[in-house]
Amino acid sequence: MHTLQDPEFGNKMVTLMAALVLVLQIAMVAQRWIVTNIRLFAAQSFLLAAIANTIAYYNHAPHIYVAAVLTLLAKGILVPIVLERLVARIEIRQEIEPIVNIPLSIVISGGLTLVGYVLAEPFYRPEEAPGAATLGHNALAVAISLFLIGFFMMINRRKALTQVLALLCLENGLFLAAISLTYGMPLIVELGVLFDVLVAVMVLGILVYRIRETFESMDVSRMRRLRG
Amino acid sequence: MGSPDPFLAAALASFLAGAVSGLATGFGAGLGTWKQRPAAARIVAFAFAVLGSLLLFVASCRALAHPSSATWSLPLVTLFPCTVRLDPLSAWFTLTLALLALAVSIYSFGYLRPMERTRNLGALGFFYNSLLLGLALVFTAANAFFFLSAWEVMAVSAFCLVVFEHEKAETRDAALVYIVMSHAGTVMLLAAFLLLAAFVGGTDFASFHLLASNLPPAELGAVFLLFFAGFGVKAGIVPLHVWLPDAHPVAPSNVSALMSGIVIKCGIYGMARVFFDFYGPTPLWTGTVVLAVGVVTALVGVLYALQEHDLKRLLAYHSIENIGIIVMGFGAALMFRTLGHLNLAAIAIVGALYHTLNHAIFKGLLFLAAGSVVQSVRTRNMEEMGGLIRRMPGTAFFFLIGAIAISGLPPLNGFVSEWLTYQALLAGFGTTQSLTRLMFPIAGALLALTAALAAACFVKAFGIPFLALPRSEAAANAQEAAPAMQYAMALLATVCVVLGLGATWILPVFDQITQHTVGVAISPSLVAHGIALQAGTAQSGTVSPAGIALVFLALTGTVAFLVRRRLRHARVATGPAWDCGLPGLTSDNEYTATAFSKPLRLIFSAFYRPNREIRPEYDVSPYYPSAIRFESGIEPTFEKHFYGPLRTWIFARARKMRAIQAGSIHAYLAYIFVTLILLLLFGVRQ
Amino acid sequence: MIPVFLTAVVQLLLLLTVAPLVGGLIKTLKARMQVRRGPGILQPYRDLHKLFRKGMVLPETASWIFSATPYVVFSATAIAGLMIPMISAKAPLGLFGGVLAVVYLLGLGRFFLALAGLDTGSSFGGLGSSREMTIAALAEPAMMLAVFTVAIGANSTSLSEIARVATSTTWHFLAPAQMLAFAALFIVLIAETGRIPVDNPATHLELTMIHEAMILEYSGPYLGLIEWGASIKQLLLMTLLINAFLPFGLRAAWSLGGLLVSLSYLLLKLLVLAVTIVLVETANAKMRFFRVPDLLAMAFTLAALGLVSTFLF
Amino acid sequence: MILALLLAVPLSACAACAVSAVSAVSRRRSVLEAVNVTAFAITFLLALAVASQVLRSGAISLWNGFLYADALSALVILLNAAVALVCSVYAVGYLREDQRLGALDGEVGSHGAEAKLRMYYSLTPLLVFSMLLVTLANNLGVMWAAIELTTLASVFLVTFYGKVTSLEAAWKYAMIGGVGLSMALFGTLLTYYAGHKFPGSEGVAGLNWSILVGQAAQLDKPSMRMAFILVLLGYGTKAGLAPMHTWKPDAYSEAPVPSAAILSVAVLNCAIYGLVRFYVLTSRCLGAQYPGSLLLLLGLFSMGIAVPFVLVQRNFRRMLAYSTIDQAGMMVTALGIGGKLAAFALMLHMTFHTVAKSLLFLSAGNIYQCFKTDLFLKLKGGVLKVLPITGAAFCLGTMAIVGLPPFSLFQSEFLMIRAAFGTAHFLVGALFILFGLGVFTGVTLHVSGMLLGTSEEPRAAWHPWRDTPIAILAVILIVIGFWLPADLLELIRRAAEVVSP
Repeated sequence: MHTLQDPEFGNKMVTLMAALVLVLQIAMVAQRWIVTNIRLFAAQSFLLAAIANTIAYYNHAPHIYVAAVLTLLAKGILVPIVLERLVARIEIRQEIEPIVNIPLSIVISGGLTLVGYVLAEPFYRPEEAPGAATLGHNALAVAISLFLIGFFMMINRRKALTQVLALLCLENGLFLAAISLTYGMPLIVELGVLFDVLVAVMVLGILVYRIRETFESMDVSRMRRLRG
Repeated sequence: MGSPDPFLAAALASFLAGAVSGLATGFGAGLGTWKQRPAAARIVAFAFAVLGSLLLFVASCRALAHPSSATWSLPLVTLFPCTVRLDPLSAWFTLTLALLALAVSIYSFGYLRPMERTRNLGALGFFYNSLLLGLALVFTAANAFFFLSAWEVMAVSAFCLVVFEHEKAETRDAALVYIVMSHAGTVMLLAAFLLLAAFVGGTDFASFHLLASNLPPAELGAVFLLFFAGFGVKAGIVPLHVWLPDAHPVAPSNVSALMSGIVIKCGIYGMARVFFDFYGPTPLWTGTVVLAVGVVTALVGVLYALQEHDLKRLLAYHSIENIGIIVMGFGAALMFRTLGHLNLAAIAIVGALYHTLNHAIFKGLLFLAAGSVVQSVRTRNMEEMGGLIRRMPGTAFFFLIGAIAISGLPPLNGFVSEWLTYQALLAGFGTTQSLTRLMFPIAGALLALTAALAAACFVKAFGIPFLALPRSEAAANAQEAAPAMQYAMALLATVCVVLGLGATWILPVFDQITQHTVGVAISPSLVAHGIALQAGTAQSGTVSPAGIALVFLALTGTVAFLVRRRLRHARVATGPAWDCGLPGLTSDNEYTATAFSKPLRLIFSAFYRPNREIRPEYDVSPYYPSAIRFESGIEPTFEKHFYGPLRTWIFARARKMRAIQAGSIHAYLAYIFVTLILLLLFGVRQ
Repeated sequence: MIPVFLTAVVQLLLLLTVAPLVGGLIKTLKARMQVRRGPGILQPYRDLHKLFRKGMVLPETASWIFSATPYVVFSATAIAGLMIPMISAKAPLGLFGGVLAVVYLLGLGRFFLALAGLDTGSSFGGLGSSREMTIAALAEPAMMLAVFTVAIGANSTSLSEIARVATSTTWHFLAPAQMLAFAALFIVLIAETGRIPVDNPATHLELTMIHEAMILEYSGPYLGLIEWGASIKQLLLMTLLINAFLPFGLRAAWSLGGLLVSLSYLLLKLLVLAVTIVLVETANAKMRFFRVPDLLAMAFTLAALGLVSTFLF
Repeated sequence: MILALLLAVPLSACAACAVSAVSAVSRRRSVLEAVNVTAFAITFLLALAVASQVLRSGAISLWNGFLYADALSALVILLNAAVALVCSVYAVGYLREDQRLGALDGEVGSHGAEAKLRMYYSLTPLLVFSMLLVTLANNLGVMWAAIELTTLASVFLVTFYGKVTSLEAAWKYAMIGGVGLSMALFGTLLTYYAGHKFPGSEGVAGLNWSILVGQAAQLDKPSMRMAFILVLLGYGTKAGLAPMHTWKPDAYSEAPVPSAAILSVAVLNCAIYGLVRFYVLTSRCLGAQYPGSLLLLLGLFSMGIAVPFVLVQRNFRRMLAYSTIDQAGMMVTALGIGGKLAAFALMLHMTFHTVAKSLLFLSAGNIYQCFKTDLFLKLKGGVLKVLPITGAAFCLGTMAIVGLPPFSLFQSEFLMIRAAFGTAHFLVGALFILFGLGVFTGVTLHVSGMLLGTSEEPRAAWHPWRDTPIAILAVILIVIGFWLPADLLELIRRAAEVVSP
């Protein structure tokens, strides 16, 4: 039982899960089917919630539980459902064709992970008390990588919906950074952020729907009327 | 902080009132009321202009009589001081402005009458008055911010006046080139002033006095060149002159007179202010550059004028020439001051400034006369005029006076200022042992060439439109200009004569200016025996326009008397011209302007690159052309080889740049992504 | 010591009387050199006399400019003549103007003459004016540069001063600068006075004439005035040339005694110069109009060399 | 208390208009219009009150520092409230004209005209509310949320006409805005991390600007470095700094003109406001050099990028957008130059730009509705003849925006360049001037082509709803060129002191 109390163990757990999150992200880069993508995203959100819980448990920061639960509900359940509905509604069948082909995309994602570690490096100060900082260092690297890879996915996706999805992954990166660096932001801010994310998803959903209606396709790379 | 000069204040107020009234009447016309009494706009606005000019005249005379450098600030802008100062240099230019503005405003009463039902003269009155206001403030502003504000007010209202007849595409294009180049000049000035301010610490002109020479060499050169170029654009020095011959002619003629007479003088004022007030002795190269630019400007201007057959364009090109002569004076003065010959510097400055006034007067006169011609013949092309001396004797006479003056022929004012410049250049040879001394006589010789070419050009400009037989229907029944217009021209013509004959009595005015700038009062050594000008010392040469005029009248009188007496017994008949016995002289026999300038076109063909094209048109047989089109022109070197390519290059680049915004959201996101990663990598880890 | 007014009158009379003489002299010498008898030295006087006795015809196309021109030309030239030292280094109207004034007064006359040429409306007049102004414009810089070379030597533009310096220093005309300037000024003289090879005063062939073309429409006294003016111009330019460069026998001030001596000196020198001109005229054919610029360019170069040579010597 | 009111008024207006669907009476257009105009009028008055209170008694705060208004916020609030009021008045005339022309029954995704009007009249107050929240929120996180809210509220204003192009514009706006804001969020988060270890900074207060600024010196340096870059790019996207500017021309040229005006002026002010707040933190933590150079980089780049697009622009509303990018670049450059003078110039410029640019957009709207096109090719000039007042106003606005005296922006730019040279930023000053010249050239060419010349259109009549705001703005523009109310000037000075005391 005492192993569960050992922060070292928790640290390992968090790092492991963070790594898993990263893997999931890269898997999304590699994945061709939208629906699968959405599910991967859901899984990623679950893992994030888990990370949040672990940190809350080990650092006795109760308010992170709230954040965790909210994330679970919002990103893990609500958003995926909405998105799948949307997919069903505007029956997308064909698979994603990214702009950069998949092997190269994966390589690039690897490179971005590296960048993430490079950027997180100055935050690693072992001389300070272990805990947040060290924990932060590792998770922060992952978070930055998530952020960058998400960004890259947005550039790399042609379909409006997949761009939305990529944006959400990017937000996940932020969430990871938040909880791992600072045990989450102040609750009010958390709420605001979550609310914004939800609204954003709805707004974008509506836009996607209308784009679909208007253009008979969701291929945003075809929207090139406004120039100069 | 001195007390405001009441007359100056009143003058400014009057211009302001004129502008406001113009605005009111203009809006009235714009909104449809006032249509029934259109004369109101014209009379009110220009009455204020006349009043303002008179007040300004008084103010400048007082300032020249009792010089003071007291500044007083207008409560105009909250954030900045708007200080005004009427020191002798400013006063000299406001005097110029006042004289010209007075005549032109009087002229406008007659000139605008025909167009008062078809055009919104309220707007014209507004911009006209704001132009005068801007000019007055440019000449009197005493700190950088206010100067630049006034400068732009002047430039923009000039633009609005030039573009007044904006239905014509020609007008619009000319005005656009003007405003863009003018603004380019302004930003150069802005940079120069602020650089100077950064080193000196203040923006007051008083705080700049003679301090600009303390800048480190690089900055000194940069600031000097920025000032020279910035003011040069406005003054129209080559190669920054290209806007001038397009913009001046397309404006209404009264505006053209102001533009060529005084607006370009803002550049001259700026140069005088900067070169001799802000800067102390400068490196020799500065003077050399200015002198060389002056020579080139004068020559290029007159050479283009010679091939111009559009009367107003021709005059515009002559403005460039005269600006060149003035700038030569400045260049020589800069060099003399550096070499330590302050008297010579003073003479050169006096020559240049005197020529500034003279040119304003006779160029204004010429433009006004040209305006009345154009108004009654409805074309600017000389080839369609001719014989006007009979239909419009007054205008012809005044134009002749102007032509003699601008050709620098004695005894009128143009001769005086050119004589002073000659003397300065001539004496310059002795100022140094280095090779640079050769510049002075060469410059003098080229000045002589310029003057001679100008004379040739004005033989054409007077002879072709006014003499011999009318070349077109319109010319045949042209109407003499309205009285108001003739009064204005008479006024300016009189001033030409006075400035010529009375030069010796006017020169002392410059003492204060030279005292303030180069530190010597020159006029005592410029006047010999009261009636003669002398160049510095008693031996160095004298001239007396008044004396010449006197003897000339006496001699002519006697000769005329004798000849008349002879002719009383003899028979004087008028008959058809003999013309080597060829009967039936018609206007087709006459020498055209093109023909007149042909020899010089051929002699200077290396410069003109004349192009000619003969295109026969056949209808039936290839042996008998039904018509032959002949085209001949000269190549606009600067436009074709510099400005044109520059423009095309810039716009081509800009079009290429549009590819950045090609509509692909992925590209847009990629920009941000790359920026992010680069900034993070280079920004965070340092 | 004689008052300025008197000297002015004297010099004016001299100008009026000597000028036609020089013209006649050149004509006759030329004729002799071409083995003709020639009209005789006094012919110009006879011409003037006749012209002033005759009536005249004014072309109906002409305006008042046409009638004003003769007076302007005559007076302007005469005044210019009063500004050059003729028989005394002290020019009567020296105060009223120096060499610049002389040049510009001649310019004034030319200006009106050209206008008169255009005024008649005949194509010959226009042709004449155009060519006259062109040549004058090209001659001007050369003339100025030559004059500058002299003036710089004297450090003055007042002809009296120049002459005074010239007389005070002996043999100074042997200086290369002076010689080159002299050559330049001589060419200018040829061009300005409308002599072969630039212009042919004797011809009325429209292709070649310049000066004559402008005054084609004049007759009677007006023609007389213009011709007289022209000969005065020729005289004063020649006098300028010789007194600026070879000021032998030029008295510093006016005095009755010196008057005759210096007058004879003047006439002598004029004779020499006239002979030179005649030689040039007979040795050369008239140039094509568009060759004239080459000649004047040469004059300009000579004058410039003169200036440069002031460095060397 | 007044701060709460300030937020409450537009929010309630939004709610009122949103729910007005249910009640048949309030469906009527006039009701919506009335609600909006009155709401914004009250907002403006409240803003005035806030400003005066700040002037009298320094910074005020509410709900233990959750809402916080110092001079800077007060200034921005005042400007934005004014813009909102003017635009709401103009919108009445504009939308009525649209309805008359049948522009509202769009082809695609068509709601009826009523639905569209209701959408407009309920989203605009929401937008204004979020902008006020941005400037009132003391907590940087809340400020972020509010800025995100401005985006969300304005997306559907961009798709207002439901045209294909407007949809495209909206998508780009949403996507780029979303990315930008997530960067900003990351930055905010790092800022929190940089300060969260201090006592008393636990919980909400940990992100309160007023607290952070006090202990800025001890903030964690590496994280502040990274944070500033992220925030700069994030809020820079909102402000439309190059290379994040790409959404701007699209959005501005597609949104209905009043909203475009609000986006281009008020939202820009908010973004600059955000940047200023973070700049203060960062410069106190890392010294002014680091954030300054970054700001100069982006600012000059934005000014430079605007030049070619203005030069060869074909559409006058897009031209205005690029001019806004140019102006944003100027303000950021001024911020980057640093020092009292530059800060003062920045605040002045913000004020002046607010007036000039809204005038330009509104009169551009008139021209657009009269000539039914926004392409230079299609309208071949003659605006001055057809719409004398609007044309004159547009001319004034143009002169002001390109920085011609005697108009006010010349004064602020003069100060900026002076500050640049005074702090030995010679290259910066030179480029500033050069780009200014480029923009001047382009704008002058296009605008004079538009205004001058002749047109066969008949002279348009006077539309009180649309022309009065324009006339008022024109008068204000001319007046502030010469005279600023002492209080406003004082407010601007104080705001500048917030940046560099």
